[in-house]
Amino acid sequence: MEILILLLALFVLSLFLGVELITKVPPTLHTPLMSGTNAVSGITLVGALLAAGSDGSPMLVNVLGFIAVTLATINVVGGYLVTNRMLAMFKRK
Amino acid sequence: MEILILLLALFVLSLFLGVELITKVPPTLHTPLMSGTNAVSGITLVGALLAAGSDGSPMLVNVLGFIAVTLATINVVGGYLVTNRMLAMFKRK
Amino acid sequence: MNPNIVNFVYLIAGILFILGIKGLTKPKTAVRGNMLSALGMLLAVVVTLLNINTVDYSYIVAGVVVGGIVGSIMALRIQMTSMPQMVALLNGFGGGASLTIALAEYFTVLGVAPQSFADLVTSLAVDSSAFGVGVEGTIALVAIGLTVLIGAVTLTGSLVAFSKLQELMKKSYGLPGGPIGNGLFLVAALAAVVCMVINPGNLVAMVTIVALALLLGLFLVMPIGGADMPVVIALLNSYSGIAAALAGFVLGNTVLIIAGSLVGTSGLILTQIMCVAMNRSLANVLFGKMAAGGEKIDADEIYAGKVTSAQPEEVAMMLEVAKRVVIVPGYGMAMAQAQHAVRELADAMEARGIEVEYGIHPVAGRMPGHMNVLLAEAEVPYDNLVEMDRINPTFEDTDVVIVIGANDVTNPMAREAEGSPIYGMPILNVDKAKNVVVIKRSLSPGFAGLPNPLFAMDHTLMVYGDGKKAVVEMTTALNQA
Amino acid sequence: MNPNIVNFVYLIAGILFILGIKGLTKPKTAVRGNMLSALGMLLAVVVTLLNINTVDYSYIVAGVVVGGIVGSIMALRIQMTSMPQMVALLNGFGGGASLTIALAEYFTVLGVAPQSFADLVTSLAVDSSAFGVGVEGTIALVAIGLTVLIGAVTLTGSLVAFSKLQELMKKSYGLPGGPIGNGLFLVAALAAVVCMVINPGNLVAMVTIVALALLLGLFLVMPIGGADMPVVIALLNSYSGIAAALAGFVLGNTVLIIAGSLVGTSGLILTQIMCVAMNRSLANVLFGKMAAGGEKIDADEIYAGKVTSAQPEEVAMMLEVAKRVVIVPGYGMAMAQAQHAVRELADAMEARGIEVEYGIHPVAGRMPGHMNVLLAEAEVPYDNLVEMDRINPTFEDTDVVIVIGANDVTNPMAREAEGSPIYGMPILNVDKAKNVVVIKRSLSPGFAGLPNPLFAMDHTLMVYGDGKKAVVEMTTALNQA
Ligand SMILES: NC(=O)c1ccc[n+]([C@@H]2O[C@H](COP(=O)([O-])OP(=O)(O)OC[C@H]3O[C@@H](n4cnc5c(N)ncnc54)[C@H](OP(=O)(O)O)[C@@H]3O)[C@@H](O)[C@H]2O)c1
Ligand SMILES: NC(=O)c1ccc[n+]([C@@H]2O[C@H](COP(=O)([O-])OP(=O)(O)OC[C@H]3O[C@@H](n4cnc5c(N)ncnc54)[C@H](OP(=O)(O)O)[C@@H]3O)[C@@H](O)[C@H]2O)c1
Repeated sequence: MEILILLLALFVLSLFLGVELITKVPPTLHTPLMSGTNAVSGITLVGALLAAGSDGSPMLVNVLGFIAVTLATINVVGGYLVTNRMLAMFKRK
Repeated sequence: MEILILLLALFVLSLFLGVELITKVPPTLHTPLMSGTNAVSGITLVGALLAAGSDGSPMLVNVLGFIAVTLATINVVGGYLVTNRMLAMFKRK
Repeated sequence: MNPNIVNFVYLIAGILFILGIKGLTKPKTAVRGNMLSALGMLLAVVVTLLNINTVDYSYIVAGVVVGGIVGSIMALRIQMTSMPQMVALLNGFGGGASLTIALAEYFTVLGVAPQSFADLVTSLAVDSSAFGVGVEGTIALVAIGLTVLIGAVTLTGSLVAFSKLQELMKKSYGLPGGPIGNGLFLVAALAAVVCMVINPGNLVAMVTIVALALLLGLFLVMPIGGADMPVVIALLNSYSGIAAALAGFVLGNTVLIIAGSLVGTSGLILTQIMCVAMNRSLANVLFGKMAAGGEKIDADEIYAGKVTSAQPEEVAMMLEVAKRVVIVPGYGMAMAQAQHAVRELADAMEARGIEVEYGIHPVAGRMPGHMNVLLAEAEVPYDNLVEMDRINPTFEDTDVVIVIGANDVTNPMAREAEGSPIYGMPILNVDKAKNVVVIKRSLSPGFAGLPNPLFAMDHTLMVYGDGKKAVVEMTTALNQA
Repeated sequence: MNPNIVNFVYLIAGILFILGIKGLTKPKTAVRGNMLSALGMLLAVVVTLLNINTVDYSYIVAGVVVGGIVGSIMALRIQMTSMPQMVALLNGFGGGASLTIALAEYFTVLGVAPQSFADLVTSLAVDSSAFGVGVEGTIALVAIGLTVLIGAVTLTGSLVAFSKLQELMKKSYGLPGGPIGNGLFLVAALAAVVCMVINPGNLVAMVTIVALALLLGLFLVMPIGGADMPVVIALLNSYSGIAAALAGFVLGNTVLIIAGSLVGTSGLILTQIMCVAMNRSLANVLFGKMAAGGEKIDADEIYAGKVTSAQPEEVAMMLEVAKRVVIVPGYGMAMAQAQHAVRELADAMEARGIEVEYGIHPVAGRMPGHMNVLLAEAEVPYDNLVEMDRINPTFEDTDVVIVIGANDVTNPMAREAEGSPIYGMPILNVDKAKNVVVIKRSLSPGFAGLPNPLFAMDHTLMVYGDGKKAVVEMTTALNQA
């Protein structure tokens, strides 16, 4: 339960930090921000890997895991690449 | 040890949040910021109370606790009051 | 691997995500920020892989390879004008991942899985304490249920948003009863979550949650108009962040909490920015249709006999003598893919010593920052892109404003017509300029479905035609002058 | 009381501290922010008191009453001009509190305490595992040792800073050997910490830590010049924050970690802001004397025969015909307590239709924001206080600049004289104005000890005298005109 309080504290602080940081992002970069945070939300890939790699579970679990890994990887790879493409355009000048 | 990682995470996030917030404070308010954070650092009062109120410890502990409570209270009360005095002046206009 | 090291690396990954977003606060540091964020993801993935004790990596490898290839192709092939669709699609995949992960977790703990469709309507006999005893077990089950719910809604909702933006789906369908119908659907899905928590072996409950949530995603988003999709996407993105943070609570994982909260706040803040820029409440975007006030205003009455049209060549003559020109792009520039042509026109003007700036409305186009990305693609320096609040005071000293494919964001009714559905939305005051040139294909309205009195003003010239073609003709004429 | 509730309330307190600092980012919300922060402190204290299981509250009550009375009197009596001293003193008390808390904790766990001075040189026979077994015990002991060290240094260091600012201590004394001597002292203190950790009953080690740390605080701060005290105070404040955060780690207490980190970053950022504004490195402030370049410049050579002085009445005549006047206050305004007089002069000018603004240098006075607080006390609206970067471009259009008690922050050598010790420090370019009036008591230098070529310029008039008196005379003359 003490851990729960700490996790809660971490959550609250992350929210505060999120607000401070995101409000500083200029409108020019709002589209890359959207695709970039979209890629970050692909952190669920971590959970997907655990599911796809679990031994001794019913096959269904591994199949679901495979689907999850595929979708999450698309999200992550696609998100970072497309964000990078956009941002590189901003950098040229 | 898992707790230690969580505390570390909390510490790091607080530092990030601190940087974001403090850099947003305008120069006009730097003096109140200094006295205000000074008051916040009086949070050690919490530790002082525990020391002053510990039963069955050597008398010396209670005496040290008394000194600690006194000093921390000066820090807290003085800090918040003087900050309030300064800020009230800014508010008038 | 030592779990402390794993946790520590996760924390580092979380810090890299923070640094990544910090980088996005300035165009100069943005690319590096994105890379730091990607590095954080890589770290998290690698340490997870090292930490898995499995004999069979085939599913993982297959998933990563397929996902990596599909993701790269999508990212490298997509046109900049289709960015809103791309984000919607990726978001949907993210939702799908959450959904399947939660399901996999569910069956892993159950230890058994249905062998045939018949099994789905039975209740598996399982040890209900498998998920943990007492409060802990309940929390774990609730988290699984909610993740399935949010994931499924995000999946289908994003796919609908994608179809609307890609113009695959044009009509709007909704549940009869609108918000109330949706509310009942949601309540039913939550009831199924409760059943599942009480009896975890109850497969029927789980199947019901999935089915209802998938349908709910469809019904929630289908009635919403295409131009409001960005708001929906930002909101769904925010949900997926919150879902990740929730999962972080269950697993006691720092990086999930940090990443999830960042994504969650980002989505909410973008949603709010868009709503403020449109002067509408979030509830109005999600459930309301645009107010019916539009019908009262008769387009013919506004336009009849007052609209002056011109050829690109005439506009070029006007530009020749101008000192300062502001270009105001909108959704039509994206549709016409005219960003490069616009840049060339600006170059031609600058070569003649004309001062050129771009006036960017916060919700021009179909997602926040949409115009900026397109113009950046055309290599317009971002210093020339001026935000609404800064460009508005300069219109009075502007000789010509070229409005290309923008409509609602220049509509003076937002300023003046109190009953109008867009009344109160801050706009670009292009009508204050000495001359206004509007490039669009017709007099048909923009997203808000309203006529635009700007088009009928004395100092406004309409240039009818596809945005790209018209701009190219202007440039040619100007260069020959 | 349920420890979960206690921890939860501590978290709420931490959030209130965050909201408090967030409030300080805008003058309008600052008062409320400070109150939220104070509320957080109250919550933390109350929940701690409720959670203490003690029969004897007398020490607590006594401490709170004495501390509360002393603190209130100090806060309500102090003059705004003495704010730097006040902060230094409060900071010292904070350090003293940390020191005594760590000592109390130490003796509590030992369970025995020395009964006489003779005991201090003995080693108490104690169970060395009292502080915890293995790594945990070591961490706890190290934390105690470091807190004692940092607390004691903060205590004496802040008291020295106070004495210097209050001008009780004017000379600078240091350890022979300067930084190296201090370094040796620090190493010795750390060695004592190690001894204490190895044998916790070793009272000699503890006494040594306390003694060395107290001396170190003295020796570290005594050599530093009075005007550099704000940097020292900010740094010491930052230390006390870090110490609190460290304590939070040991106790697993969220509010200590959050509050400590906020204070720590605040101190460091203010330190950095000051150093940047003075164009000096932190190391230079702490260990360096001002570069010796000052000697090369002969004050007489600069001033001889070129300084024009004037009476307040003559200045008033000049002001009568001015359109725009900028007032540049410095440390001398604080010394002369002239802020109200300055405000009245500005009122008199504004009554005549003259545009008046204040140019505020980031390190004018003796602490960051010093001038702002003084002028706010005199009810100058904060919109009239203009920061350096914004006021500098306006000097060319300014008819008269009134420099009152400022010196270094207007010294053109910082811009032009490459060898000068203040070369590179950004300054207020008052010399670009059409006329400059400097009010000070003599030609003696400011903190940096340098002559100021501004005083010898053709368009500069020196008004010798106490700041307040001179300004009052100007106002009187202007009102009679
Ligand atoms: N950006 C966001 O984040 C966001 C989010 C939510 C909602 N929205 C909404 O989206 C709207 C954006 O305003 P807007 O002014 O950019 O767009 P708009 O009001 O939707 O108008 C776009 C105009 O472009 C013209 N057009 C379309 N294709 C064209 C082509 N190939 N060549 C030339 N013109 C073409 C259309 O007129 P013709 O058919 O006559 O050519 C149309 O009137 C606002 O109502 C806003 O509230 C934006
Ligand atoms: N603000 C901060 O945070 C901070 C921090 C660290 C260091 N510092 C340093 O402090 C200095 C601040 O510059 P500054 O221009 O404000 O002050 P300054 O350079 O120290 O000059 C103050 C001037 O005020 C005059 N003065 C003193 N008492 C007076 C009175 N009663 N009436 C009229 N004049 C009086 C003095 O000249 P007379 O004796 O001739 O009257 C003196 O030259 C800078 O060197 C800065 O680097 C500031």
